Amino acid sequence: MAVRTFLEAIRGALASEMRLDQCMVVLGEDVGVKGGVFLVTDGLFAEFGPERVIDTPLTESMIVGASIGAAVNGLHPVPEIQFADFIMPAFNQIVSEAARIRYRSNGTFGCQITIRAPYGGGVHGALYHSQSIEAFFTHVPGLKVVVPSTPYDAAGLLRSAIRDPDPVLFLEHKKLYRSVRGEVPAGDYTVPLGQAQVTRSGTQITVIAYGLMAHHALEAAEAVAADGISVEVIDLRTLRPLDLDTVLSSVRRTGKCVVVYEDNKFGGYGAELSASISEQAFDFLDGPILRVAGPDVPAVPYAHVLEDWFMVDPGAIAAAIRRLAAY
Amino acid sequence: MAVRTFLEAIRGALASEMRLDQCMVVLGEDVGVKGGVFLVTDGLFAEFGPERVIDTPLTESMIVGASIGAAVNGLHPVPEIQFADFIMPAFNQIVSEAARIRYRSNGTFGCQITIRAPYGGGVHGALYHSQSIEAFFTHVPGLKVVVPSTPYDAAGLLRSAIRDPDPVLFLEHKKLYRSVRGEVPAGDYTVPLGQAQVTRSGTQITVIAYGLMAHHALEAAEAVAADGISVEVIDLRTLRPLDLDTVLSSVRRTGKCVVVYEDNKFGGYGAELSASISEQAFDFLDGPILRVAGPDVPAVPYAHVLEDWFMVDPGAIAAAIRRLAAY
Amino acid sequence: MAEASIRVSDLAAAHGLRDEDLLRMYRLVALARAIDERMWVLNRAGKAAFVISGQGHEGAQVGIVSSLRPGRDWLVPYYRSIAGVLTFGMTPRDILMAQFARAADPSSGGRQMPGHYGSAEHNILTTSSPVATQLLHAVGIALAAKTLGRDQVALTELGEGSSNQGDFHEGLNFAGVHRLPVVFVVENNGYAISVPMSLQSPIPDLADRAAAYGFPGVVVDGSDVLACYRAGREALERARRGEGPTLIEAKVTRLTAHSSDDQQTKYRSAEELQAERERDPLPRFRRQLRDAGVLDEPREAEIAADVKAAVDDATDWAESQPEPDPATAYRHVFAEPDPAIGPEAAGGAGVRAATPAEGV
Amino acid sequence: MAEASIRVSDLAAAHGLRDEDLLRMYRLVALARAIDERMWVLNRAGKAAFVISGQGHEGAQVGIVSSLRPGRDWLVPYYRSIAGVLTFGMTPRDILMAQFARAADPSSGGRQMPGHYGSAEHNILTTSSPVATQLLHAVGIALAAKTLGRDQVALTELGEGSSNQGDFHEGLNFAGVHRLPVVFVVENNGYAISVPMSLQSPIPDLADRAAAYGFPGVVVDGSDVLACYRAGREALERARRGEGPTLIEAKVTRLTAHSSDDQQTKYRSAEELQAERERDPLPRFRRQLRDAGVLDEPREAEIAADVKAAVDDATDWAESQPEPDPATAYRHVFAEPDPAIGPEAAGGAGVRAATPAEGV
Ligand SMILES: Cc1ncc(C[n+]2csc(CCOP(=O)(O)OP(=O)(O)O)c2C)c(N)n1
Ligand SMILES: Cc1ncc(C[n+]2csc(CCOP(=O)(O)OP(=O)(O)O)c2C)c(N)n1
Ligand SMILES: [Mg+2]
Ligand SMILES: [Mg+2]
Repeated sequence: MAVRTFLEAIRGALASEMRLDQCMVVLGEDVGVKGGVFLVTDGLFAEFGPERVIDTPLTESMIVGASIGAAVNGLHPVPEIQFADFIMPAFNQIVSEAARIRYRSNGTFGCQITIRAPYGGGVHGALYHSQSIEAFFTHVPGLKVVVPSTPYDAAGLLRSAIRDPDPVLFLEHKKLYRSVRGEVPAGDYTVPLGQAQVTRSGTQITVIAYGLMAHHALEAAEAVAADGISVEVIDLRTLRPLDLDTVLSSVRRTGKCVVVYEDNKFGGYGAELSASISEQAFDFLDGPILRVAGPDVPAVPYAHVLEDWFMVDPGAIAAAIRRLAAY
Repeated sequence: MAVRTFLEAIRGALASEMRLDQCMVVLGEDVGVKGGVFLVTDGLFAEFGPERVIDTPLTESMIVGASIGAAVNGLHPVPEIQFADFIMPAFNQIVSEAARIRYRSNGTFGCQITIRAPYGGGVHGALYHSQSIEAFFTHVPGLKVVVPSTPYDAAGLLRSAIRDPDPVLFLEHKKLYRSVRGEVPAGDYTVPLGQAQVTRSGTQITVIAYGLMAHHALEAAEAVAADGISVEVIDLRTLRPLDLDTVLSSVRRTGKCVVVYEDNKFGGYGAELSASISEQAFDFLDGPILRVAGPDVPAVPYAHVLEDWFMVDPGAIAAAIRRLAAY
Repeated sequence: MAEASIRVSDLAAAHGLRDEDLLRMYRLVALARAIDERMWVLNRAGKAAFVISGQGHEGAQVGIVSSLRPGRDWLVPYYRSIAGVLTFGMTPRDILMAQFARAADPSSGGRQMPGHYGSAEHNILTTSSPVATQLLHAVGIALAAKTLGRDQVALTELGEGSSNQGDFHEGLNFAGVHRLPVVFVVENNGYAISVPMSLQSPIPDLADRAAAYGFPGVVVDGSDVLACYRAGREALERARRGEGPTLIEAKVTRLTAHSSDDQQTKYRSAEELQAERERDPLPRFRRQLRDAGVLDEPREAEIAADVKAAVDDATDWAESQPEPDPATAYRHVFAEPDPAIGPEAAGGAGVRAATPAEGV
Repeated sequence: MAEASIRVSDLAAAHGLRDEDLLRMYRLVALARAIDERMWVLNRAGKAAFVISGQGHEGAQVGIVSSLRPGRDWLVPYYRSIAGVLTFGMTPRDILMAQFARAADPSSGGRQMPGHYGSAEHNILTTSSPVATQLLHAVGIALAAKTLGRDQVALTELGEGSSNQGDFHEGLNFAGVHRLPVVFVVENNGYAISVPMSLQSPIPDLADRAAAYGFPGVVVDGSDVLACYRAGREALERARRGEGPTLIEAKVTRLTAHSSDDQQTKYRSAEELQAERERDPLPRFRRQLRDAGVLDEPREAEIAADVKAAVDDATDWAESQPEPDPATAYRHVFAEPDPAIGPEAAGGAGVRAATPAEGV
């Protein structure tokens, strides 16, 4: 197995999928000749040409809206939103249209599109190039939301997403693109949607995370292991549908739980996790479900000192674990 | 004090505020000659003329975007989104712009607008005329979100919202417009933003709700009182900033809590309530925080039988209360 | 009407049609009108909670959609497209089932408000309420057709008010860049609910906006069915020749209130409403066909009877159909496992979504 | 330069200006260029993580914005508007403070990426990243001016790629309906990052889109500062006369990569890049002023020295300024209580937001 960066794994899966599936097209701003602003789609244009790798005008609503129509008529579009922050102009098309076509037509129409969007902070991107956007979309019935954290999962989940008959939002943390490497099989493997993974076993506290935070959670778990605290870490991988079974069975064992997310705390995705756990595992809880999340200011400020202030880091997670362990 | 419908109270507050504040303008689709599709703005055009009551083209992004600019240059715009469901095209302007102008300019610019939007189901409006949209916006730092449930609060909160120097989303449940009446003082009173109200005192279980559900919660509380269950009901009135003090002090007394919302359950506003309570009142809890909320399908279907299936009713709330009481 | 099939009047010949084609178009206009009127009757009788009408728009829709090829092209309608969807294959029963929100309603199984038509069987895309979104879907359908090398055109309809939405600009621009086989039909009835054209647009003819996207814009009198037919045919042929999109603006009249929730006398004068009646496409088409010798009194009566029977049948049948079962309300949020493939289908691995046009 | 104030060359006279005005414009173009080049130097030196440039756009911005009245009109800029905001009152220190993300950066206090300028003091609206949103803010500013009877014009700048966004259509349409005092300036540099005009628009001149909204569209050569000056002045005067909006398309060149994160050689040939250098407004303006006898070598050297001193000063000063204090990062999510009014202010009752232009 070859060692690949997170970015290379995604690029490889896009390419292999396009080879398999003649109906798959990639479209978005700068995805063609330039290969995307992060070079995720680099090489696709050369291999598949301008009909299947489309440099679109700067119009997110069109990118998604046309993808919906194209999907209805037989293509499998994989639109890229250049930064997740810029998905907002397409909100109506995603929420009112893509997510509802199947339900509103009583199952007679579907919409097989996978919207890729780089998200997340810690990359000096400031207010509009750092956002976590999952909370807006995980609330929407009819959408699937995937957030991989390893190269292996990224490629495997992306294939599943592209093949899924329903709209999937596929979020790629920008900071992972080049900083994370891992083994990626050459073959056409998939990782199923909707399955969380226990990435570290432990007995005293469950830490639930995804994306960049899945790495921070592991680091924090290592840090507190020195203090004799045994932490189980769950990487959700798919946020919707949520694999609540894996979550609950862990929390029922450990009795304590920390939910980690990078997004603003209030109303973030972790709120749902916490609410679901307390609803369904209350009797097993030996302490409050803590949330470690971003502060409630509009996204990440630019200046280094402010960015550091904003970002959840392993230290903050470790502190919460220690606090909860002492509970 | 005169008895007014919910709708009349809002209309009255708009009119009285326009008389007081020469800078206030109302704009939106059909708000002028027609007086709005629900007649909330009826009469304003006749009194204040086309410069202050503006029938706009059918363009929600423009309605909000131009309101932002107009606010920066001295107007106090009160845009109407005809149905909350149709706020999605304006999502970018609300979330990326209105909510952030102050933060991103380090406090040197502000944006005094109040976006009114009729929301909610049970009115035979189907998928696109029934939605609850608060979860999308309560997650956004920089926005205030208000959901009144009585004529008195509606008028008082609307005045506070319009006078607030920051953007406020003011959600009016369509079903309350004509079905709820109450006393409304003639004078220029306000109800402050950010304060919940205990609308019923009780000792055993706290039920937290807002909008139409605040009424259903009271009904459910009455119903279970017959069984000797003493329920405290909190009407949040403002969802953001959340009056967590009132919530926590009640739950710390009762030890049990039911959170009610009409929106889809997964990732809805009540998830944050539940998460905040379990974080900050865990030691006081004698049972799981239950949520009674809409099913996770894309909004309310049209056929009566399906609509009834979707909507949370007092019976469902009472059932949850009984279940929790027996816990 | 078998004997009509061989008749070719001058009027028909001038359009490359047979009389039978003209009569079919006439029947569709009359049928759409009759269904529409029936919906209002049901509304007043308390049997239909909500009606949204196509009265005044039928001529434009029938005229333009007549050149769309069933089973091949796509129609992406809006809520006034009753005549359009009838022309493209939906039946009076289909329309009435949507009106009564019955389980077997092919548009949505009673899930959507009436007026939100769709039929996978007929390549009529499911309609939503937020306006103008569908325009981008039509563009995407056309993109797929081009990419997959399929001989298909997408035709979409929307109101003039809706054409002010950003999606209009983004969609026409992209279609223009790639010269996609798509036809945009703006049915301009002068109002967006109560807001008149003067407050909606600074220019009188929205067709002029096509110039901003490098393709032709055509204004056509929507009360003139055959003028609409010509405009539609030309636009569709252009698209099929690979020459790209056309924007058709059909000037129509809205003969009813915006919907059953609206009171249009509040914002339109009695004189205006009276004058608008003159622009009704139905009597005009009838006169035209009579003058051309295509329609005579017996034939007209025959069609009227036929239409009435169809509407009666549709009403009775739809009303008698069962309501949706609440137990099904959880279904179709996501694709359901295809029993032929097995339960993994829902998980997503290895599944290809069946799309209605896959056979084309 | 006091003595220049009385000189009026033919070139100046032809524009109703004095030589001093021309020299001020020249200095602004040169200053913007010098600041811009400094930012790239800082970037290469590892002192500036991100640079987004206005090189090639300066002539259009200085030319057009010169007729905007400080303290009265509004400028609604975008990320390439360095020359524009300098022309409208911001200083080199302001620009460099944004570049270094310092606490005293008037644009955002170091919260935003460099290039997101704003100044409440100068009626320069705070810039965000999502493109084209600001166009609607300019429309709203103009609406307020009209409603409040204020003699103000709003001028906004955006890229040609951004003009394909839906907000463009919605904004121009509304401005056209109400003939608002707003000027839209599309700076067309031929690329949206890597996407060339041929894939962005089916028509070559975006100014032609103004016709869709009933007001004039003007194409102007953005490398010709005085042509831009004339176009800007005319549009602003039109707006002040109550005749409504104008769309100006300035054909400019992007002399740098899109930003410091971009490698433009990947999508632009060496020949193309070489040819574009010919369209640099700075040497062209310099030649023009020399030919007109407005600029001589000593004066040019004086301005060059003056510009260099200003850029050095701004760089040193900004670099030496303190970084933002993380303790302030929670501030300004909402308005803060005005100590003069008391703490209830935050609650909202009875408070009026102070807006920058309230005194106008
Ligand atoms: C995005 C959005 N905003 C508002 C509405 C509410 N609405 C429904 S129809 C309509 C007017 C549409 O006018 P027009 O496009 O001219 O079509 P017409 O009804 O006149 O045929 C409005 C405002 C909507 N459906 N979608
Ligand atoms: C809504 C949105 N989508 C994407 C981006 C990322 N982006 C920043 S600048 C840019 C290209 C802009 O091109 P153009 O409008 O021509 O301006 P130019 O940079 O050429 O001056 C893109 C795609 C963005 N800022 N906002
Ligand atoms: Mg209309
Ligand atoms: Mg450009």
